[in-house]
Amino acid sequence: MTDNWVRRLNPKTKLLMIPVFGIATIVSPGMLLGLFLLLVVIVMAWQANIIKKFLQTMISFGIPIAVMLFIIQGLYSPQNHTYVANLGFAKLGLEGLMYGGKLLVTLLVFMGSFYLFNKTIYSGELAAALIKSSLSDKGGYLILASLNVVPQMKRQLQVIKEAQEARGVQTGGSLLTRIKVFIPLMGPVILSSLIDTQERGMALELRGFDLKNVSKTSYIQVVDTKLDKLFRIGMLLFLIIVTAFSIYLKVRR
Amino acid sequence: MKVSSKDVISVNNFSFSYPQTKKPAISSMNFTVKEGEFFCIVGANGAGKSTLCDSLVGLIPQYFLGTTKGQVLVNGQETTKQTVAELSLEIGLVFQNPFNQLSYTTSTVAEELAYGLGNHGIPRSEMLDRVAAVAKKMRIESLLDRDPLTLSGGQIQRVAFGSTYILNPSILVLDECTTQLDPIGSEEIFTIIKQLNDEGVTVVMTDTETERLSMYADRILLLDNGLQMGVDKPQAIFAREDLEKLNISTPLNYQLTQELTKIGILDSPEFNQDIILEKIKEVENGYR
Amino acid sequence: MVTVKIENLSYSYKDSATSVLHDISLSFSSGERVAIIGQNGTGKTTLTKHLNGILTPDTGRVLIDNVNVENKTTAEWASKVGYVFQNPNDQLFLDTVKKELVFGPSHLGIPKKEIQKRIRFVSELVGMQEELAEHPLNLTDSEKKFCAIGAVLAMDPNVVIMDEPTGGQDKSGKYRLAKILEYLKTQQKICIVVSHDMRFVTENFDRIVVMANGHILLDGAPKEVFSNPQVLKEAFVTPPPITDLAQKLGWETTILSISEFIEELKKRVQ
Amino acid sequence: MKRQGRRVNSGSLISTKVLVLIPIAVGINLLGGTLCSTLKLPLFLDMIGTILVACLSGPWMAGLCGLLTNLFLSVVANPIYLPYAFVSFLCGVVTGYLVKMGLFKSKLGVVIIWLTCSLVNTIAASLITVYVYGGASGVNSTSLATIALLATTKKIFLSVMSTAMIENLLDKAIVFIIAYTIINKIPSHFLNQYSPNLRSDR
Repeated sequence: MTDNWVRRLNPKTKLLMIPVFGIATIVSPGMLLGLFLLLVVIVMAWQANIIKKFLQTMISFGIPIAVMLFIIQGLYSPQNHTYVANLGFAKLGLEGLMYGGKLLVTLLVFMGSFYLFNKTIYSGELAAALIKSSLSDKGGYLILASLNVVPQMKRQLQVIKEAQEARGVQTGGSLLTRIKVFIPLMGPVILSSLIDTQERGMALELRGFDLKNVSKTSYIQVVDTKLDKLFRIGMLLFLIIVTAFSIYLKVRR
Repeated sequence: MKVSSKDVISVNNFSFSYPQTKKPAISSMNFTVKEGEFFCIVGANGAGKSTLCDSLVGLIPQYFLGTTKGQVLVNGQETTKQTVAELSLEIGLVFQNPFNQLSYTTSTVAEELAYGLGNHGIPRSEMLDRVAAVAKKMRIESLLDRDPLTLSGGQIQRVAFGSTYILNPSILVLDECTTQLDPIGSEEIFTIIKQLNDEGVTVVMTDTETERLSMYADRILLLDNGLQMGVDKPQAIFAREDLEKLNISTPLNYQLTQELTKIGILDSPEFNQDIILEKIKEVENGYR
Repeated sequence: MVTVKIENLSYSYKDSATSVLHDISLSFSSGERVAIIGQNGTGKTTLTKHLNGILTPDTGRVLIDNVNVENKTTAEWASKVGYVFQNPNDQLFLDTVKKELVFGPSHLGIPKKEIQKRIRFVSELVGMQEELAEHPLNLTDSEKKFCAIGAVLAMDPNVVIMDEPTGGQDKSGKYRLAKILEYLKTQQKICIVVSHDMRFVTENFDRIVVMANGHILLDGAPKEVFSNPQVLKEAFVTPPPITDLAQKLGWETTILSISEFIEELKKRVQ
Repeated sequence: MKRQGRRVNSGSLISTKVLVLIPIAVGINLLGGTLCSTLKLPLFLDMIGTILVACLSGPWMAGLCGLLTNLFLSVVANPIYLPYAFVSFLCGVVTGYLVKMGLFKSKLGVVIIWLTCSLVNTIAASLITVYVYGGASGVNSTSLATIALLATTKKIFLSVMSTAMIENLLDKAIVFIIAYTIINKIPSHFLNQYSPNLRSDR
């Protein structure tokens, strides 16, 4: 992981960015503000050195949705009154297109800031930040454990697949045989994970997980700079201004 | 002598049965463990070794539902008077499967070691010192930045062990913690355990493999079918005639000693390999 | 009669560039009991997984009765090559021991009567006749292992592979395992076992293969193998304690058991 | 002196025993999905873990399990799954309450849970597909079916919902069959450590 200012931002700051940017896009009239916020996210992704992956994900996410929105909203939206083109089997409506466009931008802003958050934080850091902000450490456990448990379960599934094949269970063939094989594969995964669960719970208790009246500490240091606090206040102010301005525009109209 | 006369664990007429089973998993356990002792629990599979270990650290009856009778005292306090977490500062448990000892919330060995300390609210500066010290003791300094889930069995067992030991318990309970390791890996773990014991840590250990236990144990508790068959010095335990029936293999050292006494090379049972070696050499040279 | 031939087998895992097995050639014939020993991570399990096509070699080939293993799927080999995995929890998925034992043979289309006969025999061989109605998860770890072994033996394969069957076994467990190995020998099967238990290995196997870093360092009868302390050290294998003691005494003959030790000692002092 | 074993931490909202179950259940959900793609099944089957939690530790934990499954999917696979976290949450809660009513004990009860769960899932998911994604969340067989229906009916919500309904009924049927089979295979000594309202005594 390379070090840069985007990565160094406190996880909470980046987490707040998702709802603030998203909601601002939704409440603002038209899609101009949304496009601007999208640009901000793109610049940040560039600064964080993840621009290539970021664009790839956005495109592979955005294009199918854009196509679907174009067809569904552009051609079949009940709001359509002004038609810009006639494709023969259906007419392309301006209202639907505008609605689809706004939706697409909103989605891209949400997903983009979510992706940025997701790729520029270190998972342990998030938990530490959550623990510090006195948000339940149990919540932190659930998020991190869910992330960490899966790769190991995948490895186990692979071993079980081999073990069942060695017992003569065919894993290929017709749809029915493939559905039937689901139980010999999932059964051992589920049952043996459940057995492990018992010991894991014990291990957590033994390591003081459930202690009350203790303010927990963390090995990972999370920096919450003045700049972070400034950013967060700034974002909230921004959201309030955008909302107020949008309401004003609507009322005036 | 490292063993003091103080009882750190005393088990008084303790029984436990899991829900909906008629037969108790362990019944009428009565024994004490002395401070600094290397205490071993030996028994066949299903004899109740793990149940007993879980009882010593308070998991039974606090975590497992079931019915208990009698009491277990650790450092004079009944185990039910404290939570498992509080108790773990005095008595730690290492499992057979190290993968189940991990927290699954960390991405480096260092964080994993520090996890328990964090739960106990130990300040970060002290945390760093203790992580470094334990890593050195467990010989995992070079692994501190690795992801625990990518380690080998022996390495991960040492991490699991370290994450228990870092809470500084004065008593360690080890439940078959070397069964999944190769001979070199389990040798390493045994060396570490022995070192901790020499430094004054009380060790309670179970294993199906009697070979090594016989060399290290101060005393052995013999279990069969949930019943306590006796507590004694290894020499006395492995000389018992009912071992065969109880499904316990006699360590090679003891078999050899018996044979050597039979043919008159040893006058009395001797278990130290170096002394046996010396004696045989003497006899050999005498005949040359 | 059955033969297994491994010819110049090399293998490396997809996600790593370093190879796990280097140019391995071995052959086994009917009635052989072979133990593969070596440190964790030297490729013992990887090698055995080639014998029923779970893994396919990068170069070289494996022949069973002169048929290339790659020609059939692992599931098709199951009737011929039985494989007992290290962790029985990976293998068992039915709700009674009996169902586990029946599963394999009924999959092979064996008549009901014959299956009943096999189950009776196998359950006694693995010591599970009392537990047939039990749920496998209610068994102890050691019993689960025997259940998994029974499930494989019920298919009556000619080659039986077991990965670490000795781990966590008590005395009676090891005794039962030894009985099973003996039975397989009388049936002229090939039995290949990966194990860390040196005492068990010396007592119950005709042949030992020592592996280190994906190579075969030694291959021969227990006596030959354990007479090479230098090579064993290289493979991080410790000989049985009694062998070690005899070597420390400077005896030239390789000692594998207490009775051999006493006999040799008597010879020397006479 | 004789006393019943008890949990000292019974005062806390979620006991550790239940807590450690959730990540495992999330893993089971995801594995179901992964396995479907490796076995090339045209299904999701990503609710088995949620049902398990619904049986072992109640509706709210099941909801949480569903929520986390989608959160995780959106982190590692595709952010598209994020809004549907609400659907998974709802399904978990609904299933949990129906299990609590004792419906998981009989086959007929399981059928009722299956139908209810499919219906809840269809409505909630369709609402999200229509209002968040404007009709389709990407190009796949379901979306194409939606468009085909749309071309004839001209009604967006109806089209989205009918395709979702068919898809859900099939997927959830298989999910519940598997979950029912597997839960009936879990030995009683394990279940005894959790909740009692699971299955008829066997």
